[in-house]
Amino acid sequence: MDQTATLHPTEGMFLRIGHFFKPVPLMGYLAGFLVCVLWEQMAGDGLSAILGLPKMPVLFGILTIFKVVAGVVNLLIKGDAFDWATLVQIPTALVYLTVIYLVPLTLVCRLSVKPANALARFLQGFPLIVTALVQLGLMYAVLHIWAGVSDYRLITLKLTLIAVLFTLSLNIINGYMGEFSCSHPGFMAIGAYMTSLFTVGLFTSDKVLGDAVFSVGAAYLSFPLALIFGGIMAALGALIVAIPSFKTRGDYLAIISLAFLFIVKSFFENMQSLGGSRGIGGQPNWATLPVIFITVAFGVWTINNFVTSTMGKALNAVRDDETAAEAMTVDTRKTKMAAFLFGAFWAGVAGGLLAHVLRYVNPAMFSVQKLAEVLAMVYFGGLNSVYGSIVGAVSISLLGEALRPLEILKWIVIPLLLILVMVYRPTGLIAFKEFDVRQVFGPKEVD
Amino acid sequence: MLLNVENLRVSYGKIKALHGISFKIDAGEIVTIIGANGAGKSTTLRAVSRMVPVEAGSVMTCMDQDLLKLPADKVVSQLGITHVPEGRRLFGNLTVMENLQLATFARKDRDNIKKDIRRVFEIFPRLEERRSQPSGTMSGGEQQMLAIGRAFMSGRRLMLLDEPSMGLSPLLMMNVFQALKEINRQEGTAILLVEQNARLALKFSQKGYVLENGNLVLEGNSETLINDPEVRKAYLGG
Amino acid sequence: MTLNFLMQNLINALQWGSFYALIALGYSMVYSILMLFNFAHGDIFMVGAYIGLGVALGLLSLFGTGAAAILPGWLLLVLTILISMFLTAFVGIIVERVGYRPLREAPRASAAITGLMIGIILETSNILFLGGSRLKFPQLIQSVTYNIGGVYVTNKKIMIVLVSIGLMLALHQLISHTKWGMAMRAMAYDYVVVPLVGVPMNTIAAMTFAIGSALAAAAGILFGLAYPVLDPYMGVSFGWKAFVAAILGGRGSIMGACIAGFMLGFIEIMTVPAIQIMNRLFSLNIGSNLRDLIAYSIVLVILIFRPHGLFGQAYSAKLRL
Amino acid sequence: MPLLHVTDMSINFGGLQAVADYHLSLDPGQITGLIGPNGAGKTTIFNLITGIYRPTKGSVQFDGQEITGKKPNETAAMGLARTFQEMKLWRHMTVLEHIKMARYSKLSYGLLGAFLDTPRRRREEREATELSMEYLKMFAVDQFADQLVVNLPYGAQRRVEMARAMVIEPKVLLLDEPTVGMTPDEMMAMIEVVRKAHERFNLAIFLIEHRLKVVHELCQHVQALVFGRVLVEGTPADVQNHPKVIEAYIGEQEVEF
Amino acid sequence: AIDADAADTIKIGFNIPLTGDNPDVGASSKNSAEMYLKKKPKIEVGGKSYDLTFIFDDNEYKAESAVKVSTKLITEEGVLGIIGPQSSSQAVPAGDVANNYATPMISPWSTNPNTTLDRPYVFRGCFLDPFQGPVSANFATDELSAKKAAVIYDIAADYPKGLAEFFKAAFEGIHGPGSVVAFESFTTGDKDFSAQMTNIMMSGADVVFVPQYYSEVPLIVRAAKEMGWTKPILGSDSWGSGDLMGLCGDDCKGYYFSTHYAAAGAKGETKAFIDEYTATYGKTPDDVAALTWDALGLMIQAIKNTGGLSGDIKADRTKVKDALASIQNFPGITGGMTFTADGDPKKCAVVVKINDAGQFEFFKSVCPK
Ligand SMILES: Nc1ncnc2c1ncn2[C@@H]1O[C@H](COP(=O)(O)OP(=O)(O)OP(=O)(O)O)[C@@H](O)[C@H]1O
Ligand SMILES: Nc1ncnc2c1ncn2[C@@H]1O[C@H](COP(=O)(O)OP(=O)(O)OP(=O)(O)O)[C@@H](O)[C@H]1O
Ligand SMILES: CC(C)C[C@H](N)C(=O)O
Ligand SMILES: [Mg+2]
Ligand SMILES: [Mg+2]
Repeated sequence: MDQTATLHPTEGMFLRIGHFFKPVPLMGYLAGFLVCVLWEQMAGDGLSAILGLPKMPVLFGILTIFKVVAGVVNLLIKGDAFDWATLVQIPTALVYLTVIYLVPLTLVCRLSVKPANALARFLQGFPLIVTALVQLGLMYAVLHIWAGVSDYRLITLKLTLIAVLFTLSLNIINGYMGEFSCSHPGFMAIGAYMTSLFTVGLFTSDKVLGDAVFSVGAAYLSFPLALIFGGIMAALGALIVAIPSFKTRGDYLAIISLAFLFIVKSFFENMQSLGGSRGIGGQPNWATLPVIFITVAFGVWTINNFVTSTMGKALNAVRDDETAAEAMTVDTRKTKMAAFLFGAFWAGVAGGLLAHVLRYVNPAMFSVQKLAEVLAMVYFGGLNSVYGSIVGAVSISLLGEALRPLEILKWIVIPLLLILVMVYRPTGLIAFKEFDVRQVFGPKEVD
Repeated sequence: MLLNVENLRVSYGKIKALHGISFKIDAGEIVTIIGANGAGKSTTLRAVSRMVPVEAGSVMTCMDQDLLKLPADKVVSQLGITHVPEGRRLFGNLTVMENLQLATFARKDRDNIKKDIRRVFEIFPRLEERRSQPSGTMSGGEQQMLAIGRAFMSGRRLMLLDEPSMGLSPLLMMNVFQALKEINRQEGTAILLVEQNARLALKFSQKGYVLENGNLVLEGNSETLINDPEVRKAYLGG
Repeated sequence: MTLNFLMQNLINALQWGSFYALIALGYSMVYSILMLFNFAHGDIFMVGAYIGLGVALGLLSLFGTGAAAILPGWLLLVLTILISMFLTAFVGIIVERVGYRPLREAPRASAAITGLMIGIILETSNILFLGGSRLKFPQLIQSVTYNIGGVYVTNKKIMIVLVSIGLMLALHQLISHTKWGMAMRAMAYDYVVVPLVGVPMNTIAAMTFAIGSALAAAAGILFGLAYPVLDPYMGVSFGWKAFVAAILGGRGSIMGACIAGFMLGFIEIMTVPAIQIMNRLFSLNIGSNLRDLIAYSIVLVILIFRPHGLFGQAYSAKLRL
Repeated sequence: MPLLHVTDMSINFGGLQAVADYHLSLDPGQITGLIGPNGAGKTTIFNLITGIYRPTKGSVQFDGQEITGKKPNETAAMGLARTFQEMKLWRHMTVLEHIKMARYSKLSYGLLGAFLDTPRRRREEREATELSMEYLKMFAVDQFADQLVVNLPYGAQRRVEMARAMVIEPKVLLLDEPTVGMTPDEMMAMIEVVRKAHERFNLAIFLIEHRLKVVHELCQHVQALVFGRVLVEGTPADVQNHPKVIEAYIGEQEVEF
Repeated sequence: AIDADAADTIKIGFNIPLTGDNPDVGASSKNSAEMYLKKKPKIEVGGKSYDLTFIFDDNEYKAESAVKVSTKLITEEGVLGIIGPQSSSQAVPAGDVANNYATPMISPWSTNPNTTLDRPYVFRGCFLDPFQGPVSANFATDELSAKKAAVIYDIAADYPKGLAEFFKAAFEGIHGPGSVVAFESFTTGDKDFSAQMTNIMMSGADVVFVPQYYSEVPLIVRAAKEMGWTKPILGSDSWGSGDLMGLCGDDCKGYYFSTHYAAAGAKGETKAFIDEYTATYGKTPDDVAALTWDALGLMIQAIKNTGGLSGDIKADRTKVKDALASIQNFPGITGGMTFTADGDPKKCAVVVKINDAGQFEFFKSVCPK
C-alpha cells in the first residue's frame, strides 16, 4: 500500500524532510553547526544591524520573538503601550535564523554527506575512543564558539548541560528502575554543599568556612576531586533511601524519598557551620565550559554504559517484575543499591557543578520546586531513555529561558505544553530508546 | 434472535485483529468460538461487551437495540450481557462478598439481590466458606468460580465466557461447566463460550464457529463440527 | 508548668493535624480510586479557599455584617462551606476530565506530572486574576477564647477538629459500606474491568474527584478561618505534606490517611515542646528549628518498619508503566 | 543423596495451613509431577523451594546443601530454575534481553565494568549474547530475538520463559503449568520441548500440571496434593486411578451436558 | 552600538520577583519604576539627552534565577546598571554576578550585610540589620520597658534570621545573657505558630520581636492573641510592605515596628511621591516602592554625575560606580544618603506605631551615630 497517500500534507512534508536528512551522520551535523556558529560570529552582528534587530538574537531568535509576543499580550490584557514597529522583529528574527542557521546547516549537512560518512567510516576503524574524542571535540568547538558570543548564552548552556546530567541521573531511578523517587534535589544539595565545602573550605578564604587551608596555585586542578567527593557524599546519603527500597516499593518509597528531601533541606538550613539558610557563596570560578562539558560527557557515557549492560538491564527487570528478576538470578538488592547510589552520585556531581556555576548555594534552591522541575524534564523527555533525558532537559531549560519575556504567562504555557505531551505521549517524547554510542558516532548507511 | 453481529472489524492500532466477522446467538443458546491462540476470540468478546472500539461499518444489535450506542457499563446494566474476562480479573482487594455486591451496582431490584447471592453460594459452596476473604488471595479455581458468580449477579441474558477452564483442575472444570449448564437451563441465559479445550467446548455447546486469523472460517452445529476432519486435526489434537 | 504546657501543645497539635487530616482525606480519596498521585490536590485546596473567600464576601455583602446582619455568623459559615464545596467539586471534575481521564492508560507517573502541571496552572491563574497579593479571609464567626485552667482554646479550634473528625467518619462509611465505595476501591485495583460489572467508570472517577475537591474546599475554608491569610502558593508545601500523610496512613485507607494526618500534625507541633523539655532536662541547646528534620525522620522510620504504611494492605496493585 | 530433598516442609498463611509436612526427593534426570485441585498448595510449594516464601517448618536441601532461607536469586544461581504459572515476563524488554538477563549470576565484570565499558565486559556480554542465541534457537524463538515479548504469540512467550529458565544452566527445573491456555497442538509441541531439554542436559524436572496427558507423557513419578498434603504418590497410572485422587481431583470423567 | 537609537538610550535592568513566593514585592518595585519612567522618560547626561529604558526581569524569588537574570541583564541586554533584587536571599548571589561583571547594582531593600561586603560595584538603598537590630532592642528597652524579650523568626530565610540574631545580641548586650528568654524559629511557608507562641507565653517575656514579612505577621499576631498574649509586639522593616493592615485588621493595631519611612504624616518630596503613587495605583506605597524609587533616583543621579557617557558600556559602568560611591547627601524620600566604603548608606530608621485608624504613624526616628 502506498504509505504517503494516506498522510496529511504536512506529515508528508516532515517525512520528506526526515528523508532528506536521513543519510547525514553526526559528523555532518557537527560540520554544519560549526559552519553556522563561525558564520554567526563573523556576520551575526552585521546581519542583525541590517535587519534592524536591537541585538544579535541569543536563543535562535525565539527570545526576540517572544519579547514581541509578550508586548502584544501586555497590550491586550493590560493595555500597556506597545511599539508597533517591533512587530517587524518577528519576521526579521526568522530571517536571521534562516540565514545564519537553517540555510548553512542544510547546505553543509547535505553537501558533507559523502565526506562526513567517509570520515566516520574511517574513524570506525580505530577504537571507539578515537572517534568519540574527535566528535566530542567538534561538538565542544561548536558549543564553545556559540557560547562565546554572549555570556548569557554561556550560563544558559552551562545550566542546560548540568540539567542534562541531573535529569539523566534521575532517569536511572525513575525511568530505568521504575521507582518514583523524590529525593533527587536532596542528592544534588548534598553534592553542591560538599563540593563547595571542599573548594571553598580548603582553597579560599570565606566568611562562613574560614581561611584557606591550602593556598596552592594550581588548586583548580583539585576540582575533579571536589566533584567526586560531592558525588560520593551524595551517594552515601542515598543509602538512606536505598536500604528501605529493599522492602518498600512504589508509593511508600516515594514518600520515604520525599521525607529524605525534607530532611536534607532542613539539615542544611540548620547547619550553621555551612551557612545555614544563608548558604555558601564565593565558590571559585572553576566550573568553566570545558570542565562542565567533559564532566557531563563522561557522566552520560558511564550512565549509558550502565543502562545498556546486562547488569544495568537488571533495573528494567526489577521494574517490570521483581519476582521474575529474582528467580532469574538477579541480585535485586545489589541492583537497587547500584541504581540509587549511582544516580545519586551523578546528581551530586551535577550539584557540585551547579554550585560552582552560580558560585552560591543555599538550601532553598533544593525545594520541591526543583523536584517538580526535574521530574518534568524526565517525563517530558521520555522514560528509560538517554536520548529522552537529553531532549527533555535541553528543551525545558531552553524553553524556560526563551519564554522569559512572557513573564508570568510562561507558567501557563510550559505546563500546558507538558500536559499535551503527557496526553499524547504518555511515556514522554522519546521513551524506551536505546542510545547506541557506536551507531551515533558511526556513518549512516542509506540505500 | 438475541445477538446479531455483522461485519465486525476491530484493530489495535495497526494490528488488525478481526476482519469483519458475522455471527448470531439466539436466546438461551450456547455458542462456542474455537480457534488458535491469537485468532481473535477474546477480541470478539471484548467487542461485544464494548471493551474495545470497533471500526466503522460493524453492526452489533441485541434484541433490536444498537449495541454500538451503549457504553460498556450500560451493555451490562441495560442488556444483561456480562463478560467473564480472560484471567478472571477479580477485584483482588475486595472480599468475595463485596465482589458479588459490587456486581449489582446498577441493579434496581433490591429484593432479588439477596436471593441471587444465595443462588451463587448454592452453586459454589466454596465461595460461601470464603465470603470475607479478599479475593486476591484465593487460588485460581476459587477465583474462577467467583468470576462466574460475579457475572451471574450483574445480569444474565447473555454470558460471555473467555476460557473459563484455564488452569482449573479436571474435577473443578467439570463442576464449573455443570454450573454453567445449570444457569443456562434455569435462567435461560445464553452463553458465548471461548475455549482452548475445543472438545469440551463443542460438547458443551449447540453451535460453534471456528475463527482463524480474524476470520470466521467455519460454522455449524457443534456435533457436526466435532466430527469434521479439519476441525479434528487442527483443534482436537487428531 | 509542664502539664499546662503539654495540654496546650496537644490542643495546638490537634488543630494543626486536622488540616493535614482533611487534605490527606481528599488525597486519599482520589488516590485510592485511581491509584494516582493527584499532585494538583494541594492547589485545589488553595482554589477551594479562594472560592470560599469569594462566596463568603458575596454572602456578607448580601446579608450584611455587624448590626445590619440578617443572618447569624454560623449560618453564613455553613452556607459558605456548602456552596464552596459544591463549586469546588466542579473544579475537581474539570481537572479530572482535562488532566486525568486522557491519561488513564498512561503510566501513573505521567499522571503525576500532569497533576503537578495543573497545580502550577492553578497557581499562575490565581496570580493572573487576583494579582498575587495575599488576601484576608473574612472572619464569619466571632472568635472566642476559653481559658480552661491556663490552657487556651478557641471556639474555632474546637469546631475545626470536630468537623474534620466528622467528615472522616462520613467518608469512611461511604468507602467501606456503600456500593459507591466498593466501586471506588474496585477501580483502584483494576479499572479496566470495572465497566464489566455494570459500573459507570467515568461517573465514579468524576465523583471521586468531586468529593475529594469538596473536601479540599471545606479544608480551605476552615483553614481560612484559622489562618486568615490566603496566598496562591498556600497549597504547595501543605499539599506535599498532606500527601505524605495520605500515604503514611496506608494507601487507600481513609481512616489511615486521617489518623496519619493527625499524627503528622502531632509530630510537627510536638517536636517543638519536646525539644524544649529535652533541653531543660539535659541542659542541652537544641534549636526548635530542627522540627522538619526530626518530624520527617520519624516518618521515615515509621515507613521503614511498616513498609505499607500504618493501615495499608499488603496487596500490591499492578504498577502501570 | 537426591539432588533436591525436601523434608517436613510446612507453611501457614494466617490461619490457613497451605502446605503441611511436605516431602520430596528428586534425583538427577528424574521428572516428577505434582497434581492436585486448585488451591491445594502446589504453587506455594514452588515458592517455598525457591525461597520466595520461607517455610514455617522443615528443610530444603539442594545438591547436598541446605538452602532453606536462601533468597530466590541465590537458589536460582545454584541451579534451581523455574517458570511461573502466570508467566512473568518483563514488558519492556526484548526476547534476547530476557535470555541474557538470566546470565546475570554468571557475569563477573561487576559494576565497574558496567559503568566503564571494559574489554572484559564486552567479552562477557558477547559470550552471553552468543549463548543466548543458541538457546533461542533451541526453543525456536530466535526469529523474535529483537522484539518485545508482549508482541509475541502466546505459545512463543511460554517458550521464551522456558528458554530463560534454561539459560541459567540449572540442574533442576521447576515448571508451573507450562501448558496452561494452550491448544492441543501447542501442548504437544511443549511436551516435545520439555523432553528435548530433559534429554540434552539430563535435567531433573518438577512439574505442576492439570492436564493429565502432559503428566502421562513426561513423568515417571507423580504426587497428588490435596489441602497441602500429599495424598497419594506413585506412577502416573497408579495415581490417576487411585479412588481418592479421582474423588478429590479428577472426578467422574465425561459428564453429559 | 548596533542600533542607531541605542546610543541615545540608557538601559536600566530590574532584577525583581514578579512570580514566585512574593510577587507583591516585584509588583511594587515595578509600579514605582514605571511611575518614575512616566515622569522622567529622558535624562540629560553631559549635555546630551538620553531615553530611559527599563528592563524588568523576573527572578521568581529564587537565588538561582536571580543569578541568571543578572547575567542576562548585563551580558544580553547590556544594561548600564541594575536595581534589585529586593530580598537578601537573591541580592547576595546576584550581587556577586554584578560585581564580577563590573556593573553597578543597587539593592533597594536588602538589609543583610553580605550583599555589599567586599563588592565595590554593589550598593544598597537602606540601612543594615546590624543597625536595625539594636534600634529595635533599644526601643524595646526604652519605650516598652522590656526586661525579657522573645523572638519568633523564620530560620530558613536570610533576612529574618539575620535580624533576629542581631536583635538578640543587642538585647542581651543591654540586659545580660539569657534575657532573650525565647528564641523560637519556624520555616518558610509555615502557617501555624501556636507551638512557638505557647513557648513564648510560658517564657515570661515582656515583648515579642517579630522580624517577619507582612504575610506572616497577621498569623503570628493572631496565634499570640489566641494564646492569651496581651503584651506588646515589635516588628521590623518587612512589616511595612504589602497590605499588612488589610490582612491583619484590628489584630495589629497598637504595635510598633522599625522601618525606612513613615507614610502617614509625611511631608515634602515624600508626600508628593506618596500622593502620586496613591493616585496612580490606588494604594499607599509600601517600603519597597519608596526604596525602589530612591534606588532609581540614586542610579540616575550617579549617571548624571558621570558628566557624560562614552558609549563604551564597560567604561561607562565603572564611571557610574565611581559616581555612585562619591554621591553626597542624596535627598531620597526615605532620607538622605551617603555611601560608606562598603556601599551602604547611613540612614535613619523610623519607628512607627500602628494607630487605631490602621495607619503607620511616625513615632520616633533613630539615626546612626
Ligand atoms: N491490547 C492489545 N494490543 C495490541 N494487540 C492486541 C491486543 N490484544 C490482542 N491483540 C492482538 O490481536 C490479535 C487477536 O488477539 P486475541 O486476544 O483476540 O486472541 P485470542 O484468540 O483470544 O487468543 P488467546 O487464545 O491467546 O487468548 C492477536 O494478534 C493479538 O496479538
Ligand atoms: N500469600 C498468600 N497469602 C494468603 N493465602 C495464600 C497466599 N498464597 C497462597 N495462598 C492460599 O494458599 C492456597 C494454595 O495456593 P496455591 O497458589 O499454592 O494453589 P495451587 O495449588 O497452585 O492452585 P492452582 O492450581 O489454582 O494454581 C490457596 O488457598 C491460596 O488462597
Ligand atoms: C523585607 C525584605 C523583603 C527585605 C529584607 N530587608 C532583606 O534583606 O531580605
Ligand atoms: Mg484470548
Ligand atoms: Mg498454582
